[in-house]
Amino acid sequence: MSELSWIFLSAMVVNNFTLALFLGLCPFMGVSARVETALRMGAANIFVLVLTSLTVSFLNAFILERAPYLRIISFIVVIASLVQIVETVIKKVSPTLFRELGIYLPLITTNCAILGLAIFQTNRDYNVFEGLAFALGAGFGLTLALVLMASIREETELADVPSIARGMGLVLIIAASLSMGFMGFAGLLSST
Amino acid sequence: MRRNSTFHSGVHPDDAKELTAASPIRRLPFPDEVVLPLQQHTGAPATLIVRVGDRVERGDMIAAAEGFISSPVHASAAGRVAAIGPWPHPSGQYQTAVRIAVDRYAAQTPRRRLVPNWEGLSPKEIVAAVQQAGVVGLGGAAFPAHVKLSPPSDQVIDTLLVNGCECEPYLTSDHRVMVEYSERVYLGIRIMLDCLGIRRAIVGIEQNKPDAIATMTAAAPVDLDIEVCGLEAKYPQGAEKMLIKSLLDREVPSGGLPGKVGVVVQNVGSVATLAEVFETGLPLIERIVTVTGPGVREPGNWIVPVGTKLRDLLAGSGGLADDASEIIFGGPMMGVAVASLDTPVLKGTSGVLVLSKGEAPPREDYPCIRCGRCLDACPVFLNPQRLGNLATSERWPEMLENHLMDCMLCGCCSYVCPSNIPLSHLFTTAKTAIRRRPVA
Amino acid sequence: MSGGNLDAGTLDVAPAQASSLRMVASLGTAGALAGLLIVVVFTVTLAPIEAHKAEVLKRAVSEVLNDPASYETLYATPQDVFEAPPAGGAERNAEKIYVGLDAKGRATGVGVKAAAAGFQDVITLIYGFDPTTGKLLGMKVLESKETPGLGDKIEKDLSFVAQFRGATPPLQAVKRVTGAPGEIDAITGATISSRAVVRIINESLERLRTPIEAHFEETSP
Amino acid sequence: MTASTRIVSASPHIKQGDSTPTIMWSVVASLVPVVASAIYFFGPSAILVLAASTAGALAPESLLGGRGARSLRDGSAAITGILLGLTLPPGIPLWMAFLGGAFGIGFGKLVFGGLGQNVFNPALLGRAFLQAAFPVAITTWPIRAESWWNLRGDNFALPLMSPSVPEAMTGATPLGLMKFEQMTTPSWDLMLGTTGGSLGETSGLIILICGLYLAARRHLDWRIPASILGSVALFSTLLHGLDAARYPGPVFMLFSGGLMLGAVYMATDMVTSPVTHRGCWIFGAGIGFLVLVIRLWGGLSEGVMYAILLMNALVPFINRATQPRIFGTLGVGGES
Amino acid sequence: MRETTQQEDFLRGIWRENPVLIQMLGLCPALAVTNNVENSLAMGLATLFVLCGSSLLVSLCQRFIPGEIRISAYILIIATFVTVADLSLQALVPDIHKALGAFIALIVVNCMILGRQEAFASKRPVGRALLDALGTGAGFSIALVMLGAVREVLGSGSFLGVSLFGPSYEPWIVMILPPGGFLTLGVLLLGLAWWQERRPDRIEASQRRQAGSQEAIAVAGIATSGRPTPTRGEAG
Amino acid sequence: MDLYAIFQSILILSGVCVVFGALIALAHSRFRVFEDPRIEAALELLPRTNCGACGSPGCRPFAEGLVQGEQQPASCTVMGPAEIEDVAQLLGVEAGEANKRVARLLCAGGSHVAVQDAEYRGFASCKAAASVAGGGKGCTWGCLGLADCEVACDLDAIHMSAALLPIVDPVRCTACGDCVDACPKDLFVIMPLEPHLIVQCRSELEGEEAEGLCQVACNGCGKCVLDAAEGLIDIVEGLAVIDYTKHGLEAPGATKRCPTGAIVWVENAQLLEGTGGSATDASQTAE
Ligand SMILES: Cc1cc2nc3c(=O)[nH]c(=O)nc-3n(C[C@H](O)[C@H](O)[C@H](O)COP(=O)(O)O)c2cc1C
Ligand SMILES: Cc1cc2nc3c(=O)[nH]c(=O)nc-3n(C[C@H](O)[C@H](O)[C@H](O)COP(=O)(O)O)c2cc1C
Ligand SMILES: Cc1cc2nc3c(=O)[nH]c(=O)nc-3n(C[C@H](O)[C@H](O)[C@H](O)COP(=O)(O)O)c2cc1C
Ligand SMILES: Cc1cc2nc3c(=O)[nH]c(=O)nc-3n(C[C@H](O)[C@H](O)[C@H](O)CO)c2cc1C
Ligand code: SF4
Ligand code: SF4
Ligand code: SF4
Ligand code: SF4
Ligand code: FES
Repeated sequence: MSELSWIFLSAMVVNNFTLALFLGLCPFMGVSARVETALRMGAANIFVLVLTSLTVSFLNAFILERAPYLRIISFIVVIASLVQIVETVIKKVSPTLFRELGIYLPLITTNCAILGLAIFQTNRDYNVFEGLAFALGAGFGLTLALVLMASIREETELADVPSIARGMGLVLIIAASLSMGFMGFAGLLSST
Repeated sequence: MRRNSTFHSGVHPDDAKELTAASPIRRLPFPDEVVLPLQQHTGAPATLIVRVGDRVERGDMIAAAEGFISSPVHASAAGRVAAIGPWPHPSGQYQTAVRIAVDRYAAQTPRRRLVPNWEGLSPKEIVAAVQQAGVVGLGGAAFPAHVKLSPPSDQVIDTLLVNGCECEPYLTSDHRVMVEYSERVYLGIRIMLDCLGIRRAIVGIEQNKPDAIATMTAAAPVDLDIEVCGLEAKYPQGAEKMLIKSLLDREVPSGGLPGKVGVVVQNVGSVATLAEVFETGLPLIERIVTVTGPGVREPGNWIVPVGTKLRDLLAGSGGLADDASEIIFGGPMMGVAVASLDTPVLKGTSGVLVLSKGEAPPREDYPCIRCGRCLDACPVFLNPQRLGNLATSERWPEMLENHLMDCMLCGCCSYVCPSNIPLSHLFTTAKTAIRRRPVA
Repeated sequence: MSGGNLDAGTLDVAPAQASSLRMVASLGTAGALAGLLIVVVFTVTLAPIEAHKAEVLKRAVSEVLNDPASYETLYATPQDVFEAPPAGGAERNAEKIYVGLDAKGRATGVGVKAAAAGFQDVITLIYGFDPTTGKLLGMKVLESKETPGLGDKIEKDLSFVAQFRGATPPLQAVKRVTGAPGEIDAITGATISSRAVVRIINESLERLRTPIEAHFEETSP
Repeated sequence: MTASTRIVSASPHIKQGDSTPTIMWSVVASLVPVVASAIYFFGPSAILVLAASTAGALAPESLLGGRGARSLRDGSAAITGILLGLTLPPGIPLWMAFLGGAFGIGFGKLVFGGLGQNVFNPALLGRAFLQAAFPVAITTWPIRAESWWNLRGDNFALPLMSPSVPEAMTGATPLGLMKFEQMTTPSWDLMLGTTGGSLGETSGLIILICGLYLAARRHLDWRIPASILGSVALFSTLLHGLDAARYPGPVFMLFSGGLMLGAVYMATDMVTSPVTHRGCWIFGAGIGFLVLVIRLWGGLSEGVMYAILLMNALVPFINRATQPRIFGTLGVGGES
Repeated sequence: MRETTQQEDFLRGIWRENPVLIQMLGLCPALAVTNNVENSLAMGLATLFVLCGSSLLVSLCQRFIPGEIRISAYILIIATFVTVADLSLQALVPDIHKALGAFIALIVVNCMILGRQEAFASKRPVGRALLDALGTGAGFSIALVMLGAVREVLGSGSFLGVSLFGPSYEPWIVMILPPGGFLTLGVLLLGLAWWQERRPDRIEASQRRQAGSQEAIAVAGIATSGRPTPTRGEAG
Repeated sequence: MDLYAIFQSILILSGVCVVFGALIALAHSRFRVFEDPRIEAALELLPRTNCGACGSPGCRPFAEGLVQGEQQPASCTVMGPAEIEDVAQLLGVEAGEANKRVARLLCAGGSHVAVQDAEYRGFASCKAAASVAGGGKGCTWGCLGLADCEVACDLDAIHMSAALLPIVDPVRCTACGDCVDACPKDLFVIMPLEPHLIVQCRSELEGEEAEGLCQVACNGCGKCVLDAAEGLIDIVEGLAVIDYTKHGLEAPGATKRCPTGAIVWVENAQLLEGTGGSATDASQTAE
């Protein structure tokens, strides 16, 4: 149990996927202009991460046992296909949601966070539950980072930001600051 | 009965009333010309009924009300209509006005009673008479008084609040009215209660006017349910929503009018004028104006004809001091600066304040430091900080989402802002822009 | 900004929808080809990769076991030690251990891999343990993400690493050495990482000490 | 009166006295006793470090701040520099102190557009940068010096070069002792400041008094220190009750480390704290909670800086979530 | 679509549409592995290899791939090359492979690669696609090496492992930690923006504008409140 | 080489691919949403400034309009002829006819000719100034010169002259109308670029009153009415008003006897040529 919570917290704050491991930066930069969208993107990410974790557990246990060299390719193909299916369904079911996340829905597939999760989970030999804790931690961590970034960006939109810093320069510096802030969590639950 | 004797938030500016608080109300000589804009009240402007060259007597109607929410304009002096055309208006825009060359030799008295005697009139007839007499609120908004006297049938009014707060610094016209004409105020209250068919009235007076509280308490008629209440001296105690909160602990719903909570609010000056109109039989053609501030030589409270030009009013007050820098119609918190000395006094002009250079030094502005003082000061609990930010980048729709329309432009936020950000001015600007081009 | 170039540039106006069969077939074919390519590369690279891995392991084992002549890989669970991966329920808990053998084939010590959370992330290390003397033979960090300049001293600070040779478990990381057995002087500025190393070894030994000692008594009377 | 001398301006035409520079400078003034105690305890090193960090803060502000010299006149950069200096250990090389100030102002303030627009506390961002860049130098604490005149470390290390501090000269802070060696420090030492630590954290009582003065002048929102100190006191009392051996009591928690300075001077930076009252309570409680989490379960012995920075990041969100209830919407509930 | 010259196809990716510095694509590897020059270079080359390989193949096979499964097919192709690169690096330079860790595998999901397939390779002849891939890959590598150089010099005091300042240099550890990655790229972008703003034509334009407004303010004698340039709704 | 391994890996991968290919195919056939790809393609070619000058709320709706045949490519005022042709070709439609329109300013009373009653002190924006005693300018209808229009113009087509009047660059102006919305004094009108008469004044004052506040005011003397074709110009509330429905009758002659130069014949840029007022010089120095 405490192992699970460590995995969860570690993935969420100590080794936050976005701010410490540099996974999933493209959507982090692209979809963090509005809190609304950031929340939705975060939710979508949590969903896909959990889906991925389950899929990977399954693939590792039943199919890739014999052919570990096929991991990368199988993971990505399966995840990409799953997301594409989900995407097609969403497009039909909720065109608004689809429009909101627009181009980034397919990008979740090609998001490092997803494949990164698959690979880390495999390398660390997580079982299904550990994998789930990991996926949830990673997902909530991503969402946290996205939402923080989005709320700060909305704030700076009203600020008198010097012209050279408008756009991604400022975003990256905010990310650096956030990342420094998250360093405060280093060593959490492992210092005794 | 009263749980609150004040409201939350607000500010405590120095009231600076000592300049004129003890000056009795006096009359100024008639000016050579009066200028009467057709728009002197909230609502539809009046329609012209005279032509250039016409001769008018004091009290003659020169523009008729245009519908129910409107009010006529009367000649405030006998003379000849010299011109009709655009003229500087306190709003800052030129507006159509009737210029009357005052007849030097005419007896400036009416020949007949123009307003009927109130006794024996039905509420409906009182309302009609009040409208015909052109009575509007003298507390600031210049809302036609007869409209408040005929509440819609679905509203049950139980209390008349008489607003004697005069919370704006410097101004003392209401104060003097209460001290000098308390009987007239009570007559006005009596007429209004009669018209509204209720019995209860509360007079709210800020505690910085103890003599007014004393006189009003002493003069209160015993046959009516009247209470005189001292209120904390705090700006904007006199704003009607705040007054209702303080006196009755009722909150006027956002976007609603006092009628929604069973209250009619009238300024003491309006009440006294109502009485005066019925007493003298003359429509509203004169008003009491406080001329004050470090920029005038002889501050005082004057009775002048409506339409007196600023130039004449200042001349009557000893002229401008050498270091006079800014002339304001109204008080320092909500009053509007005027540029032209030809601007006439309107029915709703309660005072003219002239600031000197020392009093209004140029101040440096700084970026908002998010100190939150404006939030603490705002009597209606808006977030002026955010609104201000949105206003500078002209994001009107978001301002509406942030309740811009609840802002009453009281100026408390600007008053406290250490960074000197003109918040309430930005909100005025935003409201104007939105009114001109409604956003979705 | 990002993704600007990714807009579905569908200039080729509306291709008639491909038949499902064709989609499945082309994906299947592509998959088969990809599989073929990968397996070929895999087979080619297998040997060097394996050799490298073995080399790394061998170096690590010889470092923590004082250069044994050879070593054999066994599988330990908290209950027992096996020659081959145990089947059934015990499988998941089995850990690989490396028994160092001297030239005569006698066991000189056992190398154990262990991992747990450090300051930043998981620290993986291997330590050598001599069941006969009950002392450690050495410790080497295999993988860690500790802060460069601070936490990474647990692998780079040789005097820290040297302390493990001959230390008697259970260990204790202290800031001021008093001379008690099992004391490890924690690195200043990396106290947490030092303690993590100590904790990892202690916990691992706690789990495996009994079966390992039992196994040693059996094999080397 | 000619046209050119008459002005027209928007209402209100009168203003309350306080202006942004007067607020800032009075905060600077209130820091004098704190700085004095730092100098008393740490000698010439304190003066040097404070001067270097302040110079570091002023340099980019005057070079890049724009708007003429106004950004210097408003006093905010001076506060940043002094406060940064107060969070640094006395023996830190001057070039690092300077760099921290420059980083804090440059990347914590100017990129956001200068005064009032920043999201993170510039002084703490500068310190966070130093801590991440030079973790050893910034956690090297001097033991008591022989005479007041001695430097407390290698202040004069060459730029970009490491300080050389003899091992014998370094000690530990009360928090470090508590966390890594389970040793507590007597409460009076903590309150009076006779312990090791960074320049401004050694005398909780003086800081508290200065804070009361500022709160009385309404230059800081008392809700923030109150909720920080309150939540730390509350949680640490609870935990201390649960396991007194593991969790130190509230007095130790309140007066050790940078908590006082952080709660009184840094969390209260109006620019980087919420504007609403409810927001301030949440913000403060969040800081208190995070401080305890980091101190008790985290890898570092002190967490005030990180707690404040992390809550700074949440401020836009808090502001949005705690909009006041609009007058006349009684019963309708708050605005989200 | 506007036609481009061959030279443009190649050069575009290196500078004008540099994937990292301008388009902000493929940021994860660009920040994660650039704590020294060696890793940056290895990552850049590995990516270049994958990009060229897959562009080639995609461009060759574009006619056979039905639109609906286009993405899956591209990913399959990319993943194949990545696996090849992964295995080869592991066999040839195991130390670097270890340093790059999972990020070799993560080349698969480098948005830049898929982006090039979608936007370019799938619509162009082989030669063109290859040129574009080379340019983009080179641009990517250059950006990575730039980042890696800054971070290694400041963070370790060395370049390609060669110590620059001697042993008493105090490394800025933050530069090789995650915040350093964000920071370096951020500063790089600020510098780029500054440089672009200083280009003569822009200076003139902005001066002209400013002169106008400033004069307006000066002449009217307006004492207060400069206003910020309004941001219209969707900044960023 | 291990044949078994090869076989196995091919099997696994092609199996995975087939299964998911089938799933995708299924999803597509069940859930597909049709969207005309030409919309996306046309949008690609549009400038995406979302200026709204075409009458659509933005470029995407314009693209949809194009595809549905409700819009003509030339309605976009931002694209050049070549680009318009591209769009027309893509969609296989006529380019349509562009009708260049620009914003014109109805005030020439810069700070050099108009009287300022009082100094405005406050937020530097015309909208804000307009609410404070009309900005302190003598003429209540005139331009306040605080550049709201300049800020509003996304296309950088406006800059303020030294006399604090906005100068519109007719080349850059796309007639988007942002400046019309921005000006609190309603001084901008959008009209065709073709040469014509403009009365650069909105003051309703007459005679000396008007001229007292601004040297280039229209004082309502009526001379232009006589000089122009019958019925083209009329004096309404002290102001000459041109009936633009009679465009054909316009001629430069009408400006000949105007005593203040309030009426001008404009051929291209306004305030640069034949204004009669010295705004000419001002704008040239600002160029
Ligand atoms: C901020 C603010 C302050 C006000 N202060 C006063 C005041 O001091 N005295 C007053 O009679 N009316 C004041 N008013 C106007 C009242 O809200 C209300 O309109 C008036 O009392 C109604 O009376 P009337 O119609 O007779 O003018 C104020 C309004 C606002 C918005
Ligand atoms: C940026 C940074 C990185 C750190 N990395 C480590 C680390 O890798 N391992 C570790 O044990 N402590 C690390 N620390 C923790 C501190 O150095 C901590 O104060 C130290 O472990 C306390 O030990 P001391 O009392 O021996 O100095 C780090 C601190 C900072 C600020
Ligand atoms: C306001 C303030 C905030 C501080 N915040 C931190 C912090 O978040 N982390 C930290 O390590 N030190 C911080 N310090 C300095 C610490 O007090 C010092 O590091 C701590 O007492 C000793 O911890 P260490 O031995 O682990 O470095 C701060 C100092 C002040 C004055
Ligand atoms: C009560 C108070 C506390 C302040 N605390 C800080 C601080 O901790 N750090 C800082 O950089 N500036 C501080 N300032 C100064 C100023 O707000 C700061 O420079 C802004 O963050 C810059 O935009 C403080 C100002 C006040 C009034
Ligand atoms: S002006 Fe509006 S926002 Fe400001 S305090 Fe008054 S009501 Fe609140
Ligand atoms: S009072 Fe002024 S400085 Fe303070 S938050 Fe409000 S707008 Fe900002
Ligand atoms: S804002 Fe006015 S000047 Fe600028 S392009 Fe639009 S219409 Fe033309
Ligand atoms: S034309 Fe209108 S918006 Fe432009 S400067 Fe003049 S008054 Fe301002
Ligand atoms: S490279 Fe794009 S998400 Fe990581």
